[in-house]
Amino acid sequence: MTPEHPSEDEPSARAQRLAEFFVNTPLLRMRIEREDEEFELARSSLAPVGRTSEAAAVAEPSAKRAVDILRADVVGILRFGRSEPTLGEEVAEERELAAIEALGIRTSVRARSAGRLTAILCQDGAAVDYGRALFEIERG
Amino acid sequence: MTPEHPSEDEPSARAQRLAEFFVNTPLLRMRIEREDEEFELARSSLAPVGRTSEAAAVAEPSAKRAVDILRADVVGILRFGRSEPTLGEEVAEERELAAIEALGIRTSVRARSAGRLTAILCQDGAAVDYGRALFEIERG
Amino acid sequence: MLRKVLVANRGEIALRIVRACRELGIGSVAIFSEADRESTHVRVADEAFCVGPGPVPRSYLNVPNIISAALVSGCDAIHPGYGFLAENARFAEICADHGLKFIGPRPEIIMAMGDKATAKRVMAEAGVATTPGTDILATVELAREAAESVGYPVLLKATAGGGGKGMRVVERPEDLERAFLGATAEAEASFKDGRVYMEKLIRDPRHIEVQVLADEHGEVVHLGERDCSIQKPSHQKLIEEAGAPNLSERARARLHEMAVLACRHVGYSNAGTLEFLSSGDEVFFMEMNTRIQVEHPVTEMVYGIDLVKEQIRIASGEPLGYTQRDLEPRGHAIECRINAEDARNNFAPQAGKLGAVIFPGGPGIRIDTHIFSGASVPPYYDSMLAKVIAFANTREQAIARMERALRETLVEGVATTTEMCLEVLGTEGYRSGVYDIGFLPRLLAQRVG
Amino acid sequence: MLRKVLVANRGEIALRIVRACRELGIGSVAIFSEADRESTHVRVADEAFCVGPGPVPRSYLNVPNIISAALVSGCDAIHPGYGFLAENARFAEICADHGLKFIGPRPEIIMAMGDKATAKRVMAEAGVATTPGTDILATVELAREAAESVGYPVLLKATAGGGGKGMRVVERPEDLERAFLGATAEAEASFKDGRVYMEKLIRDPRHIEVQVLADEHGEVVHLGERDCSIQKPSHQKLIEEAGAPNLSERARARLHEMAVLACRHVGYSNAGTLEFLSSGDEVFFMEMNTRIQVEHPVTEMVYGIDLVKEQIRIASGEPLGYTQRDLEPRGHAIECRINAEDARNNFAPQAGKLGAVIFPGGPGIRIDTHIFSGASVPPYYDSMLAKVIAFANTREQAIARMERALRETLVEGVATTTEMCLEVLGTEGYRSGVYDIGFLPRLLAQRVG
Repeated sequence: MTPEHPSEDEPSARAQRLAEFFVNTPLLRMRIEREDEEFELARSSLAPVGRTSEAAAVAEPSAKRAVDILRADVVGILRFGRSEPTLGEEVAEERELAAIEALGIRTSVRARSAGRLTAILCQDGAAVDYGRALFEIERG
Repeated sequence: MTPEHPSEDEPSARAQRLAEFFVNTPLLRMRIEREDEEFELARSSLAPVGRTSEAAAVAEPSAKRAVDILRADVVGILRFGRSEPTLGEEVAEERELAAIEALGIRTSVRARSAGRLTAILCQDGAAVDYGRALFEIERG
Repeated sequence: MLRKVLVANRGEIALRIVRACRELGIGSVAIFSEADRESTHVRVADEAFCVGPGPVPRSYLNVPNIISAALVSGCDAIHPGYGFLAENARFAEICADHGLKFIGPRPEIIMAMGDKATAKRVMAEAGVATTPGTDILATVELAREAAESVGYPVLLKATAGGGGKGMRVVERPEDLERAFLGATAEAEASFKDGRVYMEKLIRDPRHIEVQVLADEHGEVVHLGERDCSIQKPSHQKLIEEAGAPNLSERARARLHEMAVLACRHVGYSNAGTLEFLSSGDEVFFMEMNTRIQVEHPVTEMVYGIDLVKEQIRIASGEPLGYTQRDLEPRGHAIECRINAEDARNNFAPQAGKLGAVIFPGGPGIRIDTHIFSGASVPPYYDSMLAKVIAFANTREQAIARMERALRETLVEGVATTTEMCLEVLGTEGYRSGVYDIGFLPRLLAQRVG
Repeated sequence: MLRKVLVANRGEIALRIVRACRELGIGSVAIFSEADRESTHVRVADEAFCVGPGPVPRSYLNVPNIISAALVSGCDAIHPGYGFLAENARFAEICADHGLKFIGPRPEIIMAMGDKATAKRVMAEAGVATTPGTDILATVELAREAAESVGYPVLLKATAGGGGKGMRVVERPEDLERAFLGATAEAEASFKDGRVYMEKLIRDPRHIEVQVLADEHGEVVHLGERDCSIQKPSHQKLIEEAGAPNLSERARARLHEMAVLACRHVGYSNAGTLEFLSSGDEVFFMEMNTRIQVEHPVTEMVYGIDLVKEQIRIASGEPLGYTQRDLEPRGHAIECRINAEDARNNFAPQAGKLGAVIFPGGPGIRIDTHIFSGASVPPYYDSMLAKVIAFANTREQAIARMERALRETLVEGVATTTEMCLEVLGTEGYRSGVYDIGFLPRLLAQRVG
């Protein structure tokens, strides 16, 4: 190998670009094969379990926009109400978006402020644990 | 704690200065106690064994000056000759500075070039292993 | 057999239980606090539910979230481990109310053994030797009469007690009143239950405990004794071993016999431990722990029995399938607790992010730990990071093995008890096997003096 | 007893030997190459000497530097481990010339057993069953005659051979000449010794080996057998167990008896292993390894004997101190080799810097490894990173335990054989214990097909 400055076309530079791309994906492993080279990127399986990528995805915009993340504060089964929340709809403060059923008790999940429902991060009937992100509301 | 910018007098700034000082010492552990605070710094015991700090100490100047490090290339007992090397003395190329005795065989340690003996890193009679730095010569 | 077990604990014991489930082909559900998201028990379990933030009352004692996690994940049982909810009779009842098998004895036994005075009375009825002493003492006057009959020195203890809280040693009659009032007030403050009772003080006793297993069909076996006398001044165990050294065969046989007798008497089921104080050849029942103990591995090593698997099998309704005659101890085992504690500073607990973590291995070494290089040690929990267990054919070999294992152990980022354990193992007292619960406090006092 | 041992090896076996020294209270001196400066055996030994750069011939085979390190550090013995200089009779002689005890059998025995044809002849003299076959075959004509008398299919093998080099299967007479010339040329190229001999080909054999210990006073014991039939297509072992499943008591007894017989016959001392091929109830001696084996831990687990300590004790001149009657196996042990190899790519060795490394623990799990989080895997050496050993009362429980242990194992940064081991453990063939040395190659062929 000749010790030159790495150009944009060199494998190391390409690997770096790929790595930068890869860390921003939710993928655990990515493998690219071309005629003369191979790249394999893998995320450490020691990364925090569960909602890491989701948490990162929803946490970032809140810095720029005025966003509320509604999280589960009990462990149970999530139930949407009769009026199922719709992505993009305007919600009033205190609007009940869903409820969590646990041990026969129903805990409401309510909008903390009026705004637009910009993400639904959960499914009707799913088991949710403490701190699980459920809805994202951009405050109006 | 009040979230201010750390000034020079704050513990964190002092800790940083201490840490910078500490990494350049050969110490494994350093503990400083004053009236109102304590600092303890410890080197990872996973750092490479043996000649790390010595290697770092002798490797650095070689970048700036024209320095030869003479190393042991056999395992054995180091013996200075009749004319013991003296720190600061001028040495000729091929001058024998010491020898390593191993299995009854004597392997010379010779200056690779003429210059000034700027460091003696070994002791007469010491057991030396492969790669151990013995002498530093600043080429004249 | 049970199908799926929720593990209502954290750290090494949660991992221990998940491992037992795996080996039995049973599903496992971990719970975790937000501070434990990256912990090994979470990584290794089949499923994991966050049940609350770091502080214990909001997560590992959050009964509604724990029960709900068990139900929504389809568990049919809960293993409580040790600490947290393990000896909470009410929790065991709540499990039953929700159709969840609590892996432990029946709630009424947990309750009876949880109250020290009751436990002692029940054991005395069963013919187990207990420390001479009294029931609850309502007044200083009654305490004074009792002390005269028991004989000084005496020990005042809180009936709801634990960890030395509400406990006072009384050497002379003139100190009794102050001690009684102090113990009562401390017990009231610590447990919201100021009731105290009295016991004869056994000087320089050894702490010896007997492991039992009982199935739900009346079969009871013991798995020998452990010596847990190497305790910190706070009475927390630091080093345990099986069997107990320098114990006469007569005392040993009597301990084993009493433990089995007691379990039969109370209709005990699942794993349990009877703790005794021993002095010379005399043994006195102290308390019964109705759960798996931290130090259970030393017994597992010498008996070749997996106690946590046995707990699950028993809770599944299976018979033990063996009798006392089938059990034979082999070799000697020692456990050292590697705690995140500063032994130079009164064992102050440490928290923070760990650097390099390397555990020993090789023949006869077992490691039970949830930590790893770069792991976090949250400030909320018990400071135990790992248990290093050494097994060998003889006690002498086990000590040599433990010493070499501890010397290999590397846990960076927090102060640990590794060096303290090595110091104990190196003493003539420990090596000779002649030590009592005052051994470590005296060793520490010498160092300071 | 020896006072101080130089460990002429690296990796897990060097660490294993340092551990044994520690437990015996003997000093230990590690050697290392520049590529291994941060390795665990260096960190853990009492002293450590760099003996050369990374490549094996310049460091771990650098006899002058190794001997010199032993002498300047005041060692009185050298333990060679396995591989490198372990079966080099000349090295054993050089040790003796410098007053260093070589921990292994006498040089002439290493020499005799190192030549496969000689070894076979010696064993046949001792009454050990050997594969029908021949001595060195000088010409194709002699080979043809031999093949007619042995009966096709036959195997041509290099007398200096190893790792399948210089080996040819000959199914039919018309293939003999080409195979003979090929084997000779390959043996010449690989070992600078083109001599070949012939054996009857045993179809689908199992690889079963017997562990022996012999002191320097004539006492010989066996420590049962190991089944090492789970081998990569290169004939390198991947999974081993003790004892061998589905072996008739008659065949087992015969194996043990022959091993002891052979050792007595040759005046063997120290630890050794006799490798046999087994087919049905027939067993045939294959070769003897005059050193500790990689897979020795499974034997240690079931016999409760520390083989490396025994090696050192024997080399110190101590008598064994027990006889065959004192040895009784208990339970079942399995070893899985965690190699830095890409099992999807013909087990191509991997090198590089490791990321997170977490090994399993808990009951019945033993880990022998030199790696840790962030360690380097140099490109120069054997690819084995760790041995995971599972012990339990029954084979079924040991398999379940191994499966859960491997599922917990995390080695980031290189491809490893962990998944491959899990795949083998999950097969009906492995679980039933009915497998032979073709098992893994067939499994791999199926996956590709």
